[in-house]
Amino acid sequence: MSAAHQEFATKWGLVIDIDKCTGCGACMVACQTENNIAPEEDASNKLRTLTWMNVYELKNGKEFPQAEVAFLPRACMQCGNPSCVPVCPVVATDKNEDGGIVSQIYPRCIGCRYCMAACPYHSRYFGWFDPVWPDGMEKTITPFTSTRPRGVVEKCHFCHHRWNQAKDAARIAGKDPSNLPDGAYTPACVEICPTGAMAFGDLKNPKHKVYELSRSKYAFRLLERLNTDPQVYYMTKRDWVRRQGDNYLPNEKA
Amino acid sequence: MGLDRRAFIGLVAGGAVGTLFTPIPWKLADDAAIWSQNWSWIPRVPRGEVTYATTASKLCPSGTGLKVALAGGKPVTVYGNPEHPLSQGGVSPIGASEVYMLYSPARVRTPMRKVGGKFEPITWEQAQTELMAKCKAAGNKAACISGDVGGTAGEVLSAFLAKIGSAAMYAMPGEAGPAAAGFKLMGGQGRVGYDIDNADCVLILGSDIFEGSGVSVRNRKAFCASRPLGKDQTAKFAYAGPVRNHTGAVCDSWIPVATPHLGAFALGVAWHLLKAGAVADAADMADFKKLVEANYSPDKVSKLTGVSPEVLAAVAKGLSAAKAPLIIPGSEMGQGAGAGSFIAGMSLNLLLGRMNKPGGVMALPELPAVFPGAETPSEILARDLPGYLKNVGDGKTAAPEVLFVYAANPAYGLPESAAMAKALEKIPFKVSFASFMDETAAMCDLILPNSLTLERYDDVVTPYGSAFCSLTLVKPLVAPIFDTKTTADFILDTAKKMNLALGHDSLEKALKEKAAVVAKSDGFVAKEAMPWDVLAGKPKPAFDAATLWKELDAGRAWVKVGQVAQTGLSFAAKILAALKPAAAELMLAGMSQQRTGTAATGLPAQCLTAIPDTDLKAGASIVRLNAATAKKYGLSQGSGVTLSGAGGSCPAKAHISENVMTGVVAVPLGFGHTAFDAFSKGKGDNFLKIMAATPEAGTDMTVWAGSEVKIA
Amino acid sequence: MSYIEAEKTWYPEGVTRCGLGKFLGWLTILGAFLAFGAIAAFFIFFYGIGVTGMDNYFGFGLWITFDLAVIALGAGAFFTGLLRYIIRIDELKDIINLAVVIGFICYSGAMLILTMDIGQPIRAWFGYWHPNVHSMLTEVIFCITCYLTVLIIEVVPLIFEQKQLNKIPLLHNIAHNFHVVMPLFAGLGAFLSTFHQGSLGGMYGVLFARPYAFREGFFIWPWTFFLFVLSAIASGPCMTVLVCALMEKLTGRKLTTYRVKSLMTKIGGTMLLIYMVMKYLDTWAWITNILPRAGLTFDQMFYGMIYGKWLMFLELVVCILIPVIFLLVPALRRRPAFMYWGCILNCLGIIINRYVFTVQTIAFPAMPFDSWMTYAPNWAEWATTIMILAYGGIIMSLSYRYLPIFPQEVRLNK
Amino acid sequence: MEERQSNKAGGVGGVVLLFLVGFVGALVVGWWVFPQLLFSQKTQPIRFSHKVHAEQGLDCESCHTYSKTGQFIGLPSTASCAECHPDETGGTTDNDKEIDKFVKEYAKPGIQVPWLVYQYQPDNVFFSHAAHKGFECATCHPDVANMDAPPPYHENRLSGYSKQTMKMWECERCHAQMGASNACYVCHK
Repeated sequence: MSAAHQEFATKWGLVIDIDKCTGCGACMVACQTENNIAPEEDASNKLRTLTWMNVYELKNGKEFPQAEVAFLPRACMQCGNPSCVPVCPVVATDKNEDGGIVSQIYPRCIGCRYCMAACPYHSRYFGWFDPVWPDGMEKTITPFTSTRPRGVVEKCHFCHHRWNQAKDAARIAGKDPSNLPDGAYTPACVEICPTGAMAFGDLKNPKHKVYELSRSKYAFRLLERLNTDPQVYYMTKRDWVRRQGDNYLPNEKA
Repeated sequence: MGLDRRAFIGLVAGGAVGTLFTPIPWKLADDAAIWSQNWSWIPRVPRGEVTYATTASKLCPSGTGLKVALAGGKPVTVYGNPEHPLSQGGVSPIGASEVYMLYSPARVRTPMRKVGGKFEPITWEQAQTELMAKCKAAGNKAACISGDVGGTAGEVLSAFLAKIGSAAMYAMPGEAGPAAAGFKLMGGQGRVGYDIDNADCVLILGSDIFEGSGVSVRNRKAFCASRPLGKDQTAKFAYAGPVRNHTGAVCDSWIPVATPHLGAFALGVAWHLLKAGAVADAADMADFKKLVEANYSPDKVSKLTGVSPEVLAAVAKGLSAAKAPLIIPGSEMGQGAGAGSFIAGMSLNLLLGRMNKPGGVMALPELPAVFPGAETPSEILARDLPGYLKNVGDGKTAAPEVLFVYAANPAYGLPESAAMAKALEKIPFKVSFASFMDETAAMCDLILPNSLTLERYDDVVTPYGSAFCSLTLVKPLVAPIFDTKTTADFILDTAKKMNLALGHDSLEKALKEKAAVVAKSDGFVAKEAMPWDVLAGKPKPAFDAATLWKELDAGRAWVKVGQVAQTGLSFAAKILAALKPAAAELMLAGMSQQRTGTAATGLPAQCLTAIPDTDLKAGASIVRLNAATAKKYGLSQGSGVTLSGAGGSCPAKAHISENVMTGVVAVPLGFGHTAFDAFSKGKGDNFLKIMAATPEAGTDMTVWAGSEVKIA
Repeated sequence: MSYIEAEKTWYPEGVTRCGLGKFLGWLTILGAFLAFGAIAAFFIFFYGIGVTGMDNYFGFGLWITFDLAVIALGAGAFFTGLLRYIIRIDELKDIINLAVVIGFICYSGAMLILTMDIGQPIRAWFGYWHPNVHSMLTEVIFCITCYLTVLIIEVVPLIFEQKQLNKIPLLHNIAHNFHVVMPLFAGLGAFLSTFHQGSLGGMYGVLFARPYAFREGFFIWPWTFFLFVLSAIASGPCMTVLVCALMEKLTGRKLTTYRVKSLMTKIGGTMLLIYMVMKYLDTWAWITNILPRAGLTFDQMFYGMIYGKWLMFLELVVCILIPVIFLLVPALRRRPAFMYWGCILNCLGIIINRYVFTVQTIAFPAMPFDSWMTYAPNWAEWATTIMILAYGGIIMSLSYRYLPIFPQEVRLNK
Repeated sequence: MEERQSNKAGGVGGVVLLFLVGFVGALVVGWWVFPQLLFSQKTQPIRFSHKVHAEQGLDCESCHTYSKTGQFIGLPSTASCAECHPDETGGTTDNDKEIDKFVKEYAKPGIQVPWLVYQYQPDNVFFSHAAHKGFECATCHPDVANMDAPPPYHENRLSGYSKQTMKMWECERCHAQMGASNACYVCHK
């Protein structure tokens, strides 16, 4: 049913400290400008916007003044056992590259949206209409990510192009592109975050700080019980936040 | 018999079968699919070399240094400049909009003159001629409202006004205003900044320091540094305010206090500190002690603010126990707080002896001006713009003949918008230097569009809240997209033509001069050592004055950690004595968020998706109240509500949020634009217009934070 | 000879049909719906499927539900074919033609909807050229398209048996020879259908990150695979009977004997009984095993009225248990009211089943901090869906008027 | 009876004949006419002679350079061409005329030459020249070094790509042979 779980020499991972996120939305904006997501005049219908990176507001459900709030930035989890990949009928999405980033190839996608139905994180988005930039604003399109026509599914790819850039830089400098130092490759959202709530690196490389962070006792992942094995970790010292990272029966502990 | 039916069928069949043995069907199917990745109406990505250049954001008040990505020499997007002390790679959503805002549909594309209520494009020469004529006629009856008084461009305007003999230079309200006014009243010298990096216990009074106010990116980086990933935190943060906003969300504790009561709350804490024997070397120490003991005993304060005596005691205990406590006064919406409540907050810093100490409050010197006659930012900031305009409106003050509006949008960004608009109407000739067609520009007689950040020379000088002086260079990375000019250059040229030469004939030259001057004033370039490290005692790195311009051009910041020694700093006890905290059944709390841009930018196109549907939904503003408040007014999740105050009213939808204190309605600011473009127009309402601008008892400074509101 | 007379000569041997004018009027009504749907389809192809009511939470909606439903209800074709040609239940020859035509309509209709439903129709053929063998959808694409060809092959002789066409020796021979090899195609069809009916169910069962739909299974097939097959062959025959009865109502002529209908519904009922047993077991396993493992409770699977438990009760009890009784108790089945209601409930149950698996599956917020979303199809989806129904009506009407699909008609209307 | 027979026979013969006619006709159209319809032919804005430059001892990378970041910059800018060709030669040879054309129309007004690139990959492809440095340029590119005139450029009217744009299967085949990864994101963006 689900594709066999794969392991790679490199495992790019994102670690987000929820206790630091103020919910300013800079990561969302950085993601859109980096990856050529066209602006939308009415973006208040959140079921139609393209937000590869999306910030959710979490509440502890208590009344004032015991109430607390937390913000959870949600990228693509780049699952080790992706629920989206095995369902794609045309291999438009795959997890077959070292680093474990789940690819999404726009020119291959036929737009059946089966992957969207499969993903419990709502990380996948569909181009309901052709993208439109205000007259002249198309000059801000970056060379990093190709533009998408309507009718295909798109999602966060950990700014994969930045990895390619980092590898090329290493090649030209005569360094080993397959063993990049910590920080050589960082997605746009991580780079822009004003609170530095996000860390990025190779989860398998002890020289990268995410190695230790992802193993911290405060670290957890979203919906681990569904066996998707995400490569995105979250950190919090607040139990109520951690408990919202997965479903627990009333008698269970997070 | 010719071609009978069967023969024809044969021909067609043959053709059909034959076709299958040619590339036609297969190649066409393939190319059609390839065509679908290449639709002509979908923009292509640019080719050409990707390069990076540096500058600093002028749209974002937190003054972050930027790293601009260019493809084939054209800017495509911006990042934070990791080497810049106010950014360290971080940027706010508004700072991140610097590139695409170049192409905002709301940009003013050419100089325009209003004729019969309509704008018509004119040339810069025509515009200049008309402007000079009006200025000559007006003599010294000119005024200026500026959204950027800190920098050298601000100096140009100020100097120009001084030259024509007017002192009516006003700054758009923010946190800096009350701070400047309050600190002056306390007998302080210089402008205040907060060394969050070296504090270990921070009490934030209202101020949304991690979002809307001050050097919020720098503040967040400091906060981040106090919480090393995966390790124990090195500083405690407490937020006192009406809403658990972006700042409150990440602080260790939230103390619900209505904005008008923040002063009383501070003095309530002071009561405990005094009781514990705290003293400060201030002339009016005794009066202050008497005042606090008499009027701000725990029960009294608790009765007014609803903060329990235990909490007051605990806060005081925490502060006095800390090695480097710091109190940051302000308003939850980054404006509208009074100088009085600022003084009340500062009194705690005085009692704890936090002036000019690492991790305390820094009194920063003004940078030397390069335009003779220009006022210092503090002098301008201390003035009360809403008060002035209100008086103009009521005829108490004579309206100026000419008004210059620079990087500001007073018709939208001030409280009691109706009254302010009335005042602006009274001014016969209004000139806007807006880059975007904002509400004020729409009211003006002449629009002389300013080039945007990436198109012009400019600088960022010591933004409010920063614990150190700084100078960052803003330089053009792309030729002006439209027929715009750098306002400062235009003013310099105009002044010259009016024989009022200001000293330099271009801003670029002035900036070089500025660099030369500050280079002498004992600072350094933030590079291997950052200013907060130096504040903490790290040796100041060597500095070669000769290289400063090169360093600035490379995007680095010149910084200075020296403070102004305070002589005769007092509690301004007389003013505190006059404070009368207003009490209202229902109060407004503003949520000013950077993703909604600023009054002068409107909603940045790419930020719209970052605005949650709990702020704006289907064109309607969403206001937050907790269940208790909602119940009292018979409201429930999603129900329509009309908020009214100051003679105006705003429709909205209710959102139940327990992170708002009882008796408060939290409203998102930055919406309800009537100008700009499709990205800004017709989205929600501007709640500033229902905020009553009232004089603060004691200081007479206009206040509007936490103003009373009615639910109709 | 006037064209009115000429038209009469195209009727099947020895039957009477309503006047041409009346018939054309009827076609015009259906045509109107067809045209409206065509307009909607144009908008969809021109602007993209943003014109529908679907969104990022509901990537699947009315269209997919409709496809799954009609494909299930069209299962009468392959299943009756199987029984008629392979298992040799001879009586079914009297209704097999109808079953085949219905099957053809359902499958071709589903294909039309699918071309609108995918965002890049021009790339539809990637399904064959770049198939992902792990995807249940690939299996669906292959089987459905192949089976549609089989259906066409099964329909062709029907058309060639048309009185006038049959006079052409070539067509006559083709029709005849096809009949000889029909068992082969029946077998092939049965094989293909079983698999895609199953893989349609598999599509949902494999969604291991969607607790509402996820099911364990046997080898590579989740239980939903087998459940969908069973529910399809349980409802297919009943659908055939319902269509037949509807046509009798509309035309006022007897088309098949009650005996044949009764036999069909008995078969359907029997399958429904087997389905019931398995579906109840499956549901039990889901509640007691799969949900708790995901940290979820049965109650959390439902929300408000729109996704309420009543829907499940309606599907599992009213639309399975009751029809089983109606269709399998001979005394009841003998009564038309019970038989027809049994069929109606049976089909309704399968439609609900396909709906909840499509919509409720994705409406359920897997992330605890997320919330239930609701979905309502908009005009574009309704219009195109109704277009397919109209299309079916037209094909059915033409077939009834000109093709000899009801062998018993002449005798029954003497 | 007779007639019917013959008629039938002749008919059948006719059918077969015409079937063949149709069949062959289709083949001709498909293999000869169709390709000419599908591709339009374009010529370069400047008849740039790689041969002349190669003979001056320039190698590919002296004009087609890499940036410090490892990005392959590809086409030289008008400015860099103008370094060697700042002014009109006023010469009368074909080459001189061509140089003057460049100087007049592009170098002086500072306009980039709209070169037609035979090998441009789609926007959705990330091709790293740095990763392929080990190969001879001519392995993938037409060996223009000894061409005096650039070959004509054929554009697919439907897909808009150059006829010589390398197809995905070619990339994949070489990657397979070289033991390089064929994962999607190795080449797609």
